[in-house]
Amino acid sequence: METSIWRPILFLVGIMAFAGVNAAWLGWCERKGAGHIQRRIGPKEVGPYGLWQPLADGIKLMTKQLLVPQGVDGILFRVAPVLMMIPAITSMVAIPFSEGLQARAIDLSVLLIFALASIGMMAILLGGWASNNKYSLISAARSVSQNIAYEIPMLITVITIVMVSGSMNMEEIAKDQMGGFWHWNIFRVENGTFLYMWISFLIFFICSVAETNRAPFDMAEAESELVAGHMTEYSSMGFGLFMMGEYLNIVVGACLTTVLFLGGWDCPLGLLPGVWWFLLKIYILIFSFIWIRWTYPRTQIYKLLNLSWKVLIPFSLVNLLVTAVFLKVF
Amino acid sequence: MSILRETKWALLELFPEQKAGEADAEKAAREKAKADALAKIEAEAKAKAEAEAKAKAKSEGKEGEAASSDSPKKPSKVQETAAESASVDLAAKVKGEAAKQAAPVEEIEEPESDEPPISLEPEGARPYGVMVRSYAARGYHLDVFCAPDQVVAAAELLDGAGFSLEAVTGVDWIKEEQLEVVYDYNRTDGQLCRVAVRTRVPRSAPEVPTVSHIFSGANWHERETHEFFGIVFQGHPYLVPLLLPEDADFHPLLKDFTP
Amino acid sequence: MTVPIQCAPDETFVLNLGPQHPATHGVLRVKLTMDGEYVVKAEPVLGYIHRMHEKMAESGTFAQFMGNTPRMDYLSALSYNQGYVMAVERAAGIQVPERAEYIRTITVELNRISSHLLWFGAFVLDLGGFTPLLYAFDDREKILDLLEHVTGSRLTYCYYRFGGVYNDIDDDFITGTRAFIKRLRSRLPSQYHDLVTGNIILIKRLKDIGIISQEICRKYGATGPVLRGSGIKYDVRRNEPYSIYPELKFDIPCYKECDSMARYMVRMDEIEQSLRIIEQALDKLPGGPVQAKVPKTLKPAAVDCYANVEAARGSFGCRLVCDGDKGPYRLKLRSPTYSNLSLFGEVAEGMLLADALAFMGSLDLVIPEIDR
Amino acid sequence: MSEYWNDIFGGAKSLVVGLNITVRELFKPVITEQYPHEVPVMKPRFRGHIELTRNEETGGANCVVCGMCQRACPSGCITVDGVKPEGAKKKVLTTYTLDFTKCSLCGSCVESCAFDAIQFSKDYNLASTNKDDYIFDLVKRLEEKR
Repeated sequence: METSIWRPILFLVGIMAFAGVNAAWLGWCERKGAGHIQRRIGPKEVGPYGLWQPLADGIKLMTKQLLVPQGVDGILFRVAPVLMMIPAITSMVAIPFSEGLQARAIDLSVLLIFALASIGMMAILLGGWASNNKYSLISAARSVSQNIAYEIPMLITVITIVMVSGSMNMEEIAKDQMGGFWHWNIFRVENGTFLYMWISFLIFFICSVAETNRAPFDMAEAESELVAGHMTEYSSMGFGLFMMGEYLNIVVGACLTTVLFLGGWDCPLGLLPGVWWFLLKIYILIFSFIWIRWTYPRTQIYKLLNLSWKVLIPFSLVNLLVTAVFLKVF
Repeated sequence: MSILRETKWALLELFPEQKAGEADAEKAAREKAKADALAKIEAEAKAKAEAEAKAKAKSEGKEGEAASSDSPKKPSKVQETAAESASVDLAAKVKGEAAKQAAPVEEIEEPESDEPPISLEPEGARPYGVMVRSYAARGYHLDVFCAPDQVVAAAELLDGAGFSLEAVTGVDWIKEEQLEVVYDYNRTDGQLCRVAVRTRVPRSAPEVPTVSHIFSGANWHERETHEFFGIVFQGHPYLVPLLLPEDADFHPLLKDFTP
Repeated sequence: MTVPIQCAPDETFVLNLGPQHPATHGVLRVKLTMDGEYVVKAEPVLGYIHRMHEKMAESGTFAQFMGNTPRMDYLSALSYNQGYVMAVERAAGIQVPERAEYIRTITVELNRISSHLLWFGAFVLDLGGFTPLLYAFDDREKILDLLEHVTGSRLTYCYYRFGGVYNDIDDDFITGTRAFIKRLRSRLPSQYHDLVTGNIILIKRLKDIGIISQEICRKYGATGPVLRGSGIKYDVRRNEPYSIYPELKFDIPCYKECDSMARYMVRMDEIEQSLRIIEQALDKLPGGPVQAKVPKTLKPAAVDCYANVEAARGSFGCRLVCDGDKGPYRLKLRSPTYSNLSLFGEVAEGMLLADALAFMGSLDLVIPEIDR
Repeated sequence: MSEYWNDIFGGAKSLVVGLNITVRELFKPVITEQYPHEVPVMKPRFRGHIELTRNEETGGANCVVCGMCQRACPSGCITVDGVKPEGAKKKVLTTYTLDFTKCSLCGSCVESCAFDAIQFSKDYNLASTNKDDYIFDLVKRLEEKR
């Protein structure tokens, strides 16, 4: 199987389909979720429950003209939206959806995903800078400082997990948590230790909200301050790619959280094959992303950096230290 | 001393002539009132105790009536007609007497009622000066009419007294070939005293000194008045149209402006 | 080819916020000179929706201008109705029946609540929270229904008349209003205070942001919640009593912090106070006519008078100059946000862009009212 | 330092409270009115554009062409005209045009009318791409309604 040509092709198709469906219909989910939280219906006209709304939107976006304003950096302006999508899709190669259901088993898959995630940030930077728009420029500067600030605590918590699991392979980390939810990293109670791991989970979750530029940390987009931030000058599918990239980043973030903390495809009840449990977990996480977005107001960039440098980083460092001590002592 | 009185006398600084006149009149009134009061006390001393009590009760009732006519809450028809007619003087007198009667003898030294009486409408053109207006009929207490160059002094005075500038506006009196600039002052510290300062400039040369260095809020109000009436506020830091387009060269609120 | 963004020698750049910008609530334009994300200089540019209402007033009769008053501040239209009507009544010496005064008070306070609710939603929207806006609209919708029932319109009410109101309220309105008071009282603690007021993100964004000192308030003539948020307990309804307010018990909310949070709290408390006012007015509602006998064409004597009311955004003043004709000789409309916005430039200096916008939202701007 | 911990714990609590409120709203029924599918009923006092009141006896308009509404209108959007037939006491209405593009629905016309000849209609679906659609011939409308 490992050598068969079909495996990469199947996975390629599978991942593309998964990414495409998610990128399109998460928008629908978000609008529906937001609608019901706000006591309205949300999309309802196109198809049953408005289910074909993403198609209508897609057709609309694709048939519109991609405006390239005067004075923009033409190449970077066109490259940026693509750069937003590619790393998000590529990251999925390393994600184990279930045992063996991983496009490519890579030993350092955690590292790979984080490396790719940083490229996504570059897309916002390039898009913002290339747009030659002041709002976009501010947005680009914000997103860089935000991403740098939040990658640090995120990586530190990941180091904790890597220390606990003893591997940087996502599949290994997931396998390490098999056998009931008390084995999951978030509630890990092996030998009566690691009771504080939910703190790591919270830190990681907050960071992934910030990394994906979601409200309340959507400093880069900040529609009431920066109009649309880095996307201000984009129209048509340029804008569409940014939006889809954002949703794919959420999916990747949710997958990562699931594998690192929620036991991957481990099924607490065992009713369904593991992959369904995995999907259930990531969609619950994605729902909480949506839920959070439609509950809170936006933070302010300096408050956001304060949160990272003054709260999350100290906490994650202490967390790392305590974990190291526990590992050494017990 | 009530805020109204205090402000009136502060503003009278600008008009020495009126101030001297008012001071004399007040002095005369005070002396007359004093004499009246003394005569009354003598008369009262003669009267019997029961009769005195009766008279006192009656005068107190009168006082209540007089006081209520000054309250701004319920404008009554009677009061409005009284507001700017000679009967006001009578009311004030009645009130003053009532106050004296109710007050102990020691306080006769300060006989005047706290609120200054409402000024009479002058015959013919209005001279520069301060007028006390009926709040119920006009919505403001003091009406100051001054020369254009006194506007700044008035603003400084009122600024020192803790007033805030509510609005600046103009009125085009085209028949008299004059433009009027009105400054509305108000207090926000709980004491009710509204002052309208107005000045008139000829339509041909509408120039008024700015008060924007005293009240920062006047900056926009003066810009607005400038663009609507063409009144030039000398010394204004940035006198360009605010609401009209930047290149507007017309003044829409002038009576001879037709769009 | 890349054209770099134009930079001044001191590395500041000009950011044109508006006239179309999500946070300016209409067509306000603010010329910001920015140093990075810091505002160096802020200059509001007005007039994009200027309609010269004052000239329109001069060209018609007194009654003909009635329809213009709600178009200035479309969110608290009845306050503007009332200000203008009071000025004309003062000039013409018209006595308003007591029932009409009560109806005016009830409707104007309902309108004030609806204005504050919309501000609440829009302000939280400025801060990036979308959901509270729709919860506020849910309640606001009830008020609009009630007012539509009485006045016939939903936004630009033209309900008051010289010497009374257009038509009487009925039992449906009274029961509906009572039900609404109950409903809003039950929703205020959860949907508003728990969800938004207590939220740490909101508190962090508003505390100590946009501090307006009392001196600045006085110099710029700020009124309304802006003034009360700066610790000055000034409310026209209390300090310059008109209508039936002296007979009603209500508090003037006042916060000493001078920041955006204080202004936020003042408005939220005002909603509760307005509910109290409406409740009392409904209890005391007397019978009788709702319209005094007023001649069809008013011809007041030549007089220059001023009337002031507390609109939702501050003190709305109406200077009416009559020359004995059928219409105003001159009508000056002193809108509260005009003065409130004029202090924006001074206070916003040195703020971060996001804070400046939060501060602007806390001023509660309605652009048609500023531009008139 | 205590402020720091307060911010973290108090803040976290406020965030949870917020989430709790929104999730409860999520399961409540929707409150919006699906406009084109559900058509709202206008309140009796709704102020739409004006229309002529029909006289129950004659079936025609109540209007006597006194022109009060025309004079009361602040925007000059009403044009009334009538003829006086030979021997008749009253004028008969021939044209009553409302230029709705200028109308601000202030209701001055209805108020000024002493003959109960005009009233507010309940129409609110007035969207059109053609400006001429807003010049209403009210006499014609009255006839059509019959």
